[in-house]
Amino acid sequence: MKMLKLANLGGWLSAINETQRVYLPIEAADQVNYGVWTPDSVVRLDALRTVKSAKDAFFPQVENMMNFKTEGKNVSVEMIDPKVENFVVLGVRACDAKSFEILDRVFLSDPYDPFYAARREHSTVVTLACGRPDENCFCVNFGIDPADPKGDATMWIVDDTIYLRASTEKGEALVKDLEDADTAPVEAQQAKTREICEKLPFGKLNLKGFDGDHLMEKFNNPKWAELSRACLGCGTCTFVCPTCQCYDIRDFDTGNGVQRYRCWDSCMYSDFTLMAHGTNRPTQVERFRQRFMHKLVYFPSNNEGMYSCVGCGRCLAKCPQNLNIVKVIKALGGDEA
Amino acid sequence: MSNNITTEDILRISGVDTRKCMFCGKCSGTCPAFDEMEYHPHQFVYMVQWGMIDKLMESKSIYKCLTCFACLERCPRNVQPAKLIEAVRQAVIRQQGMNHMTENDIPGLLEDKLPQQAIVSAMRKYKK
Amino acid sequence: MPVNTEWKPKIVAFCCNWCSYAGADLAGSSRLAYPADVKIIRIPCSCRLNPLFILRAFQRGADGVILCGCHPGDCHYSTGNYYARRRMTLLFSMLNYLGIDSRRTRVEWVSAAEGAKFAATMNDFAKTITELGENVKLGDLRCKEN
Amino acid sequence: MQKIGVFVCWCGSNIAATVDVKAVANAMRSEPGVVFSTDYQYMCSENGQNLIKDAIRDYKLDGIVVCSCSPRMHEATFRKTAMAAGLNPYMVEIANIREQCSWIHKDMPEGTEKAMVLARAAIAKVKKNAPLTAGTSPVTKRALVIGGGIAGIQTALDVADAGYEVDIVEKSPTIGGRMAQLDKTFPTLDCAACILTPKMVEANQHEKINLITYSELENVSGFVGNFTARIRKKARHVDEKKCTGCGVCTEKCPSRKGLNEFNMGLNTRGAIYIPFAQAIPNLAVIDTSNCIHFKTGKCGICEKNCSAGAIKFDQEDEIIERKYGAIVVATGFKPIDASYFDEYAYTQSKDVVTSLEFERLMNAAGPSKGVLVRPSDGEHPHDITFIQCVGSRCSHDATKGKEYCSKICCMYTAKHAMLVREKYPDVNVHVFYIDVRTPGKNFDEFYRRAVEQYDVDYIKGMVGKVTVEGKKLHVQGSSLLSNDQLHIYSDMVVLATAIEPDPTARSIGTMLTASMDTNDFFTEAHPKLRPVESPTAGIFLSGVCQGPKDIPETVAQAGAAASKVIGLLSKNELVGNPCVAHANELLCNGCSQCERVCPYGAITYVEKEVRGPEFRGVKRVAQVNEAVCQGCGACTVTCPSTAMDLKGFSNNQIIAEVDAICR
Amino acid sequence: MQRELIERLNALIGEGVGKRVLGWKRGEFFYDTEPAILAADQLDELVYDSFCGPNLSKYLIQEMPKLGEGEKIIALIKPCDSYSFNQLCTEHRINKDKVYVIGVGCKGKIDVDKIRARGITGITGIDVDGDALTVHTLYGDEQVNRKEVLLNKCLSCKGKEHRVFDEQIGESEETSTGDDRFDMVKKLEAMSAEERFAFWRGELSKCIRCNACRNVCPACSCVKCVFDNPNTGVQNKAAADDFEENLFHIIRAFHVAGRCTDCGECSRVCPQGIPLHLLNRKFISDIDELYGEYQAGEEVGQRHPVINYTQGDCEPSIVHERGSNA
Repeated sequence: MKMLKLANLGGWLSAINETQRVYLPIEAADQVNYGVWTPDSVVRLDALRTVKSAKDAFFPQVENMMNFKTEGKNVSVEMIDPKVENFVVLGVRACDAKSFEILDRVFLSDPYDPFYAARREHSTVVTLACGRPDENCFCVNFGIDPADPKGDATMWIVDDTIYLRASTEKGEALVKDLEDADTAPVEAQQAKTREICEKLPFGKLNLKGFDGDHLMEKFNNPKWAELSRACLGCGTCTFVCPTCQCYDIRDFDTGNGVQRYRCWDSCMYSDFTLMAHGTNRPTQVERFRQRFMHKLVYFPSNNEGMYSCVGCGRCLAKCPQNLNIVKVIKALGGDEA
Repeated sequence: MSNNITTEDILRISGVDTRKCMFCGKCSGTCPAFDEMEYHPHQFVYMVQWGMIDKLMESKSIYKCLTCFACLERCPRNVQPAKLIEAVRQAVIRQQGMNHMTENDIPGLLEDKLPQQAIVSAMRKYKK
Repeated sequence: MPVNTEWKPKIVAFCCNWCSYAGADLAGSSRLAYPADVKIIRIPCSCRLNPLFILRAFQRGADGVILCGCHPGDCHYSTGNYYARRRMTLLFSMLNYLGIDSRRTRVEWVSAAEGAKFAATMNDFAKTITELGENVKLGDLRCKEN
Repeated sequence: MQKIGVFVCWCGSNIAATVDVKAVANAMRSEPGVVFSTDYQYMCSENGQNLIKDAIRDYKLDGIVVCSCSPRMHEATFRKTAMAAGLNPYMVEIANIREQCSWIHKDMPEGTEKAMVLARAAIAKVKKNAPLTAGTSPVTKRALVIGGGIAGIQTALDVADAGYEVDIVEKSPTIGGRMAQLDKTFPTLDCAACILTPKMVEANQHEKINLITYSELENVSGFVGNFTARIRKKARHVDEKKCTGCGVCTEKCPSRKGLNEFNMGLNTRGAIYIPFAQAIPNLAVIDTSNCIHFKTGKCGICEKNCSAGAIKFDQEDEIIERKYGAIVVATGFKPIDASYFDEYAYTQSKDVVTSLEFERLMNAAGPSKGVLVRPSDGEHPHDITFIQCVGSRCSHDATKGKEYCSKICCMYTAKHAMLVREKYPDVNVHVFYIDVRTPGKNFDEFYRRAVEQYDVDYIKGMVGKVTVEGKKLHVQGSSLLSNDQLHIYSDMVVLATAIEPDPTARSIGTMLTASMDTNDFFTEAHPKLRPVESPTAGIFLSGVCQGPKDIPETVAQAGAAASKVIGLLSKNELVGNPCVAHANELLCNGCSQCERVCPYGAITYVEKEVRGPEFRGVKRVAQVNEAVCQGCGACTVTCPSTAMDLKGFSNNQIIAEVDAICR
Repeated sequence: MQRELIERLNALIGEGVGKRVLGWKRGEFFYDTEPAILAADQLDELVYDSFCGPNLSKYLIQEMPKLGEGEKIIALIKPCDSYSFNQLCTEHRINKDKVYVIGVGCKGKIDVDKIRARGITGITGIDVDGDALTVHTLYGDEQVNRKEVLLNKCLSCKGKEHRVFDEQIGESEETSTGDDRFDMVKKLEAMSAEERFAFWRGELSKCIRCNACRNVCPACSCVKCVFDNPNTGVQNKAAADDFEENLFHIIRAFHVAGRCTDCGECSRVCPQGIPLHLLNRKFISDIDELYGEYQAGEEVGQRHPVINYTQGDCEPSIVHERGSNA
């Protein structure tokens, strides 16, 4: 275990920054999001949740994939090589850290995504343990320990001190020059956090029946209509979600060519996977169902029971009309399955 | 007496747009104090417009206006001559020492039939 | 393609068919010069100008956008330019609010008889835009690449 | 991929001197979609046009761009060329490289570069063009005239003389309108009845004119050439076929409470009445609000006395629904209500009258049989004061007056003054005026006659107030020229009240979707060039409904409106402009915003079953009447969902031009 | 008041006024209310309290086609929501004949995020006693003054008057702070152009194009938004660069100009806390200043200023004269 005074964080970041960019929670215009560190950045490691999740570091909202150039009637194609330099993602909470595993299953299995893979390969993930879970937190349901998140290195902030533990070589490289430390304060904090976790309102959700075996049962449940009634069809839940990974590939005509890029898409949108014949999810009921069926049924049934929800609680906090996955689990879950 | 009071000053104080006047004379036709006045309401309008402010300021007409607002009410173009007259009066009062009436004048003016209210309002109107 | 290193402004002029486009034609037949940076798009009436078209022009690299229509009261369609006037006032004010120089947008009423006014307006607008320089605040970088 | 042809014109040296036309043609050849590009000295010449036609056929072009002079010059020419070669004429775009390029630039490289940009913009646009076909619609050969005053009568006569059927809808029981109420007319002083009555009779007897009196327009639908009007013919309670107009019933009627409208309420009439002796149609009508039979069920004296058996107490309103090709608005005017002017004591003294009341007092058929007497006591007046501009030129308060000049008051006041002085030389006549406005043939001469020959006392100034003092009216006014305040004790005061559009005009304007100004006068399609047409196609304006005017002007405008109607009705079908707005029903929100900005009333809303990939069901959608739409595009920008687009100048066409220019 | 409301609703349904009620239902937490359409047997789920912030009027659009001939839905409408209701009636998106409006009293609604912003997290319950709020958290209880944590929209409350209702239940209270609602607009206008540009870049660059502002907006009721329509040339699912962020918000504000009732929902729902209402308020303040004061939704059938004109309107050059470009 290593340690660093919170006051010296800037110095440490500055040192890392000499060789690689650091991506961490930064406050800008009153909101905390992941951003690239500069000496002027307002670092907010204390923020429990960033608005958007840490997935941006590997899967940004918009990214260019190829360019077409037109010169008169001639068209040339230019592929974009996903060259990525080493970088650090720092301050990742346990839930977001877990989301990388889920995203890996999607992007690193066949067909392999070179853009995502390049970023994963060149990244070092430094996680941050939670000391003060929120009422909306329910990561514990998915086997996540917020007091001991996985990563190349893990941080605990206790009072004015950051404690660090490296778990991989990459992590070790970052912390090796720091001072050694006693593990007692960290253990004390962990105990406290785990105690709170026991008391979390959503700490013990009944996920029984959310699996491939009950797929049609869940799919045909009449409660979807009621559950989705207030849904505005906005993309807030999907865009703040650390595990949502759907994207659309679009062309932008620059006037002298075309840029083909991908951008996040949301299954809540009426034009999600829209095809020439129209859409097979014509109303918000189907779209709403799609999102939660994917997280709780389709994904686990294809991934050995791994849910594609990490319980970060962002959708609970951010849904304009207070709809969320917990309400779905409670309505459809448990004994009824 | 050089007052340096300009047309613009009077227009600003009064908020009147003299260009709206079409010189129909209805204000003077309706004025109950017409015979008392050297310059009549419609003359105020064009005299202000043409910068003849000094003459108006020197004239007793400004004290003869009853401020009954008949001209203002009847004017078809909403020119509001009464406000111009009031503005000229204001311009005079604003000159130091130019009060038309002082406290000392009052006892001599007192009459049994004169309501107290009239004296108070006269003070307001003729003195700063 | 010849590469022109010297920056020249791009100006889009939307002209209503009945007054201002004819005014532009008259400027032409009177041989009244104005910069070639001004390119005219004919629309039936000033009220046809959708704010989207203006933003589109800026996106694609325009440095100034001007709308010309019949004088208020003379609209071929009686009321079109009155609506255009309100829409443009509000749009320009919004752009200004966002910190975009409102001098990059303009509305002028030019009748079919005002060829000289058309040319003078375009000369003045082009001069203003040249002084303001390249539009960087409202452009789309993707359109400037290549 | 489309096949576009580009044709670059030299226009002799007009273009070629500052634009390298060959370079433009060459550059365009490599533009995507362009399969043919060439240049020629005079593209508009026969050889040039043949070149275009051949290329369209040889290369199977589905769009062409002509880089030449202004489209205002030759767009029509090249459209015809395209059509002759079998290409839809709306698949032609013009790049204006003469007026907007070669003529204003001196530098060849600069002119050439700009010409290329303009050509590319035209190519970009033409790629988004769609073939358009102008719609046609049939024309119903019948006109409707709303209002049976002199304006309506004259329009109807002129249209009918050209051989078309005309219906006149008149809300009162007789035609004739305001002019019938006048005594004499300025500046000739001929008797109004003498010149109007023959016209009324002619209208009545014309085989092509159908009078629908005592009737009101209830609803109008349709569009130019194809209007349908619903007219409510109110029950007269008199059988029109039987009534001979003998007038016996009107004399016998025991009710005398109804105010005589024709005499401006200065006297009363029976509950059954004929408005005036020369009324057309000459039929009695029962005013049910004053009829004893209708109030109590008793009486029936008229019925007993009618030898023709024409009284029909149980008659009901009749609805007439008919189709018209054109509609003429001739709704006329009324004097404003003088009771707003308490300073003139109109409501306090019967001897303060309006000019129209005075007109009746002077008329031989009026309440005093043409003898000028004071309404209050029937005595002969010795002194009369006229006050001009009562409620005209007044911007003080919209409820009180009108900002405009009513135009006719100066002249009729001079007429009244003159007539009084001629008939009763002992009467003193004063006229208070702000300005005397007499622009018109023989008008000023007329006014001067009143002053010089008849010795009318014209006073420049306005009356401030009128008070009743005993039997006299104390008129207090200013005389600006003498800088005096005058006090005149008159026996009568006559108010030249402003005129305003008839109160029914607003609702008729709404029915017709014809635009009106803030004063409720109908607006013309163009103030100078189309003064007798409403912006709404097929609606024409006649008389004071469009703005204050005197009788000769009214008659002239009535004739002008008639000629426009005849021009329209003479066509068998109307060919529309295909560049019209079109609503995409799938995208339409039904919000009605476009309807509000359409200057022509071309947009209506219907509940309609709509079937699309994302929506199925009944919804409210906009529909554009292509025969009425003029293609301004106001609706397209109002529409937030882009459901409304304009053919020929669509969003995508304009965006394509923008993109090409800014590239 | 909630009990009174439920009793009245039961009575109304009993009388056959309508079968279903548009209101709010309780979620997982005290503060967590969800817009809901409840049938007679679900009325015990109905909640009406200090957390019922969402504007419900837009939900009525989708209910219209579901109603049969003569059938009505009962809707709970707060005073401020009644403006949106009227505006939607004006635009024929709602048919008043098909809605039985209960004007529910409102004394201001609480913004739970404002409580969180005070560092009070782990909120598990809130007790309301007048203006005193006791917030229960995983980490102990906290006291908060209700007035200090009202939704921003309540701070520029339009007053306690319902602009439309069939009946009213409950008392209302005006919660406006009395500050000019255009203060921030004026502050921005007074900045230099560069400062304004920096401010808006900072704000709009946070936009994740989730469309929450648009989808919640009662004025943004298009069947298909231009930004979702592949034929408009502006369709996009994410803002690929600064321009597209600007474009979306400028056009959105323009499309609702004259129709926006200033209900504040856009800013309430923005997950990134972008003060979107400042764009709409700019248009409102310009309209008020240039074309006369106008409040959308005050009456049904109003012709809003952007689809209206007067011959004497100011010229667009007023923008150059008035606004600073420096």
